[in-house]
Amino acid sequence: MDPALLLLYMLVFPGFLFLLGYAFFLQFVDRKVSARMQARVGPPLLQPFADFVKLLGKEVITPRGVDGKTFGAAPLLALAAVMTAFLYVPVIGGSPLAFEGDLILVLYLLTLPTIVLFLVGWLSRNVFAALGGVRAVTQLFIYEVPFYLVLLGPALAAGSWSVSSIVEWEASNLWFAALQPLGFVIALIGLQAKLERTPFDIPEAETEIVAGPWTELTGRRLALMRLTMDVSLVVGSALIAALFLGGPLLPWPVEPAWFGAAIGFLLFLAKTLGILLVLSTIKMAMGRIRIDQLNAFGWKYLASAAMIQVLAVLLLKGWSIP
Amino acid sequence: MSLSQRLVNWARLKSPWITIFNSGACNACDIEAIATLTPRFDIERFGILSKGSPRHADILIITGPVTRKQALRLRNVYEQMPEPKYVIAMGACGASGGVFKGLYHVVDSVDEVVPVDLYIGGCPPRPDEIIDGVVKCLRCSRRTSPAAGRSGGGRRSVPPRRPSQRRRPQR
Amino acid sequence: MAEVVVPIGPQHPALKEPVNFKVVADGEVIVRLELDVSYNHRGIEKAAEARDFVRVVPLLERVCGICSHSHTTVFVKGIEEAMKVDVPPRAQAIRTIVAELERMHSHLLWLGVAAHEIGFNTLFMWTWRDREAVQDMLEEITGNRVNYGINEVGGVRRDLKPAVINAALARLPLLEQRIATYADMASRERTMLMRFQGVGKLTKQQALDLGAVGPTARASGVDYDVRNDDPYLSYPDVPWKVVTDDHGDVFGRTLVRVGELREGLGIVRHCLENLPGGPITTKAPRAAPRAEVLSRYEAPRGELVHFIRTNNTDKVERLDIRTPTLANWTSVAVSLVGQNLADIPVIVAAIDPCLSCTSRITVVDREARRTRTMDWEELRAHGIRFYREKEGS
Amino acid sequence: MSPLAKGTVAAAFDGLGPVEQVRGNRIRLTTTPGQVRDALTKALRELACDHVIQISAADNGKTFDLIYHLTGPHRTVVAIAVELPRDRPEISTVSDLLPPAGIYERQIHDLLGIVFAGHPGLKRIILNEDWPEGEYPLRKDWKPDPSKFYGGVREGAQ
Repeated sequence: MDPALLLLYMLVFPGFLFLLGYAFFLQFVDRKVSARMQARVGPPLLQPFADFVKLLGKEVITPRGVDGKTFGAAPLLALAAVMTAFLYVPVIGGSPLAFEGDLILVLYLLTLPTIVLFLVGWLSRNVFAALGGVRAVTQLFIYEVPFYLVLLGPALAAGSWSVSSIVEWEASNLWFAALQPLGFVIALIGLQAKLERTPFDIPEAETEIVAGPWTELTGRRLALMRLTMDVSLVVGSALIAALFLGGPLLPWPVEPAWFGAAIGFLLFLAKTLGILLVLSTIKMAMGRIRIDQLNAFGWKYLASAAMIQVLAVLLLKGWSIP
Repeated sequence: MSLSQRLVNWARLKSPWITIFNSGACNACDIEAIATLTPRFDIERFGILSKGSPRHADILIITGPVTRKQALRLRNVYEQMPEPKYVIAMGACGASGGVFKGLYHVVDSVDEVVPVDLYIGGCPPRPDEIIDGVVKCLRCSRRTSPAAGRSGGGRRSVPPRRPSQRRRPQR
Repeated sequence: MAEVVVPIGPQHPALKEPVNFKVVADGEVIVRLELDVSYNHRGIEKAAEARDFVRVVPLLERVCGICSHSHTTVFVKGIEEAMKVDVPPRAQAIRTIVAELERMHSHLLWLGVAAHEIGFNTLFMWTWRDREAVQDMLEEITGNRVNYGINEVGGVRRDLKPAVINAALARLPLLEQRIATYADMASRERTMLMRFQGVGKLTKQQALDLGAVGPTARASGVDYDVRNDDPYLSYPDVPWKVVTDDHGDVFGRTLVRVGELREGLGIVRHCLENLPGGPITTKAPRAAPRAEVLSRYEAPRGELVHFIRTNNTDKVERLDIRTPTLANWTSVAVSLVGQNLADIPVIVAAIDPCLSCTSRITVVDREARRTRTMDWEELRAHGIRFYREKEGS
Repeated sequence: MSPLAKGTVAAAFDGLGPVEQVRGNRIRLTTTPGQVRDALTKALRELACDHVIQISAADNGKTFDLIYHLTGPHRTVVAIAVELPRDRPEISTVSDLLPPAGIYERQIHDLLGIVFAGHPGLKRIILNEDWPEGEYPLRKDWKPDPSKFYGGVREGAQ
């Protein structure tokens, strides 16, 4: 791929511009669907964009005794990490930057926002923020292990660590959602926990510790942090769509290449929206559980189910190699 | 006004975030303010979100007369909010202490403690009156909103009853 | 994590109103708690002494926005008892209808807020949407959604026209069906059960010792209900029963409140259907004779008491208001020690504190039976032992 | 449990003071400040009163009236009335007999100035921090003195 096209790929289409637009759109869909489930009307289409621009226009307050530079840099770090993760996720056919092992890179980059949230919470010298930060990291340990184990499944079955080649493997035979249903369910739960959405929004528990690590963020820092959460929603659902629902590739090749890519892109949109609908329904159907209950639930059920899933994949893989 | 200025004004009108502060009210105004979030009145269709932390909010809705004990806390919450911020005093109590005027533990009206931008009458005002108040507060903010990010000192559209020179909040 | 002093309030999203907790938490476990209320103290009792009976009713209407009818009814009932005025049955029935409607809207409000405390916003939105039906009924009957202003000394200020009665009766079936779904949801939804069961437990003996009132006490098996013990208005001739439960925790209080919702609906339907005829008010004399009355009332949150002393003038010599939430604070503070930090909003919300009523107080790091201050070490032991007992049981 | 009769209450409170039946289920005992504690212990033990409705306090110009209202499964309200001298309003606390009384006594102390001897934590609770000491708003002879600062935002510190 010549550098000009690659630059276009990275910056415009399935790159950052599209990612930002799609992140705002997914936030809108999420809020609209949630509102409709609560018999409410819900926000207008451009609401996330308006929130973002308004927050950019707000005054930035750094509490006394807080190191302004780190406090300002943290959201930028989180946003950069999550946006680069998107480049390795296939949007229209395999991603040109794919290399063996980009699945691990994407997973690592997706974990950074939680660490940054903890840092912001700890830095902002506010009791609520510190407590929120500690809860964020505690929650990280609980759901991270099953989430990674379960995403190993497709890599093991497809025999490669690159998301794009996993998608190619799926194109030729069954999707992993059918092959590893347990893995698919745990991946969804893990994503819901990673994005700190309602059953797992313990760090940002609005009614207990004001806004958790977000309490002291104002102005453009808050804007960037909210954008990070939206972008990680896009990247997370795109990753699960790729690994479990076959991503943007069609099983049978379509003759004109661009037409195939267009249909693939539509498939990608449909799958990510489908995953988002599932996540919104979960968000609306449950209340927030306590951190110790999450601990019990996480280690007893999630981790063991994930291990069973990986064992099953290994056993099946062992027999199938002739 | 430049394109960026128009864009920021548009964004400010489209997503005003509120936080409700109960400064000693009989909480009739509070349950009516919370009723605006619920399906029948639903302020999220105007992009209005109710935020917990004053740091995230643009509009501070104060319900009730300011009791002496709550005055300092109210001042504190007001100082924490980032510019450009607006204050709405709700109900008859916010305007003049209402039925509690003159009681020994009540500071008569809100604007002795914080400069107020808009008063919503009624005891308690109906949820649709509250929404109308917030929308009017936005309209008056459009005429005088400062350039993006610059926090203006004396740019209040409605001068408070007692012309107090409002110092910028110390960072 | 070392001890952390977590100031919750007075400005805090969990609390509809300003109460200030200084909670000392060891990690997530609450070890000590200092509670400072009275941010809403406005000095109403002093003002009541300066207003005659006509002007004091609007003031008492605004002691608390959610239970405004309770305060005016209990006051007016007391003054009528002092003046030995008997109120026509139609006025009593109208007062009962508005009282039960207020109880219904207050309990629906509480169910929504409790669900919001644990982040279950869907139930919050649904309950508040159905509460609008009750608000519409109240608006048609009294003319206002909150602070109804229907009471005056000697009777009621607005009559019920047949159109209003039919409109109200038409709304009850849908409301009944919605309440049934909430009862079912409150007792079966997984996360609500996880967050409500076993939280803020009060045994029957503890509830009695700590003077808990209303649904908080009835959820621990105490069957005190002023409508039953000290009958007033037209409760004696309406078929209803006291709702009690023996879970003793937040889950039990939810069931009691939902049960009271059903009972309230039954009372409203009964009163609307056979509303006695006749006048709605009688001519009350201007001044009340020298008398001392303890007027009790079952407000949505518990037993509300007005101690009224009159002295041959048209003003009250002394009005002492003891609100239900004031009585519940002791039981909350004791049941909070040893709980999780995350449970504070749930437990506090469980007594449905109406801080505008309670412009009073208290500290507590006291043990159940005897109130003595504990020094620091004792408290830590108490907190941990309390917690271990909870784990053990 | 059947409501209490005047006779049983008089028998329980013999020697503490006159007992009168005010209304259907209201019985009132007038006693001296010294005997309040054992009147309460008798009410708790013999008359099975386990719930304190209210401790009402009133300033009738000359003296302070303190009335303990109790009830129990018998649904009768037993009231124990006490008068305190105006110059030295002092009475022993009952918060160890009735835990919720700790709350009511602190409120009465803050608003009326009645001192409850032996109360574990009689600190300021209702009025705000910078309310002047020794000023009790609910007393009949209390007038707000414009020269003093009663709390809220100081004029200068706008």
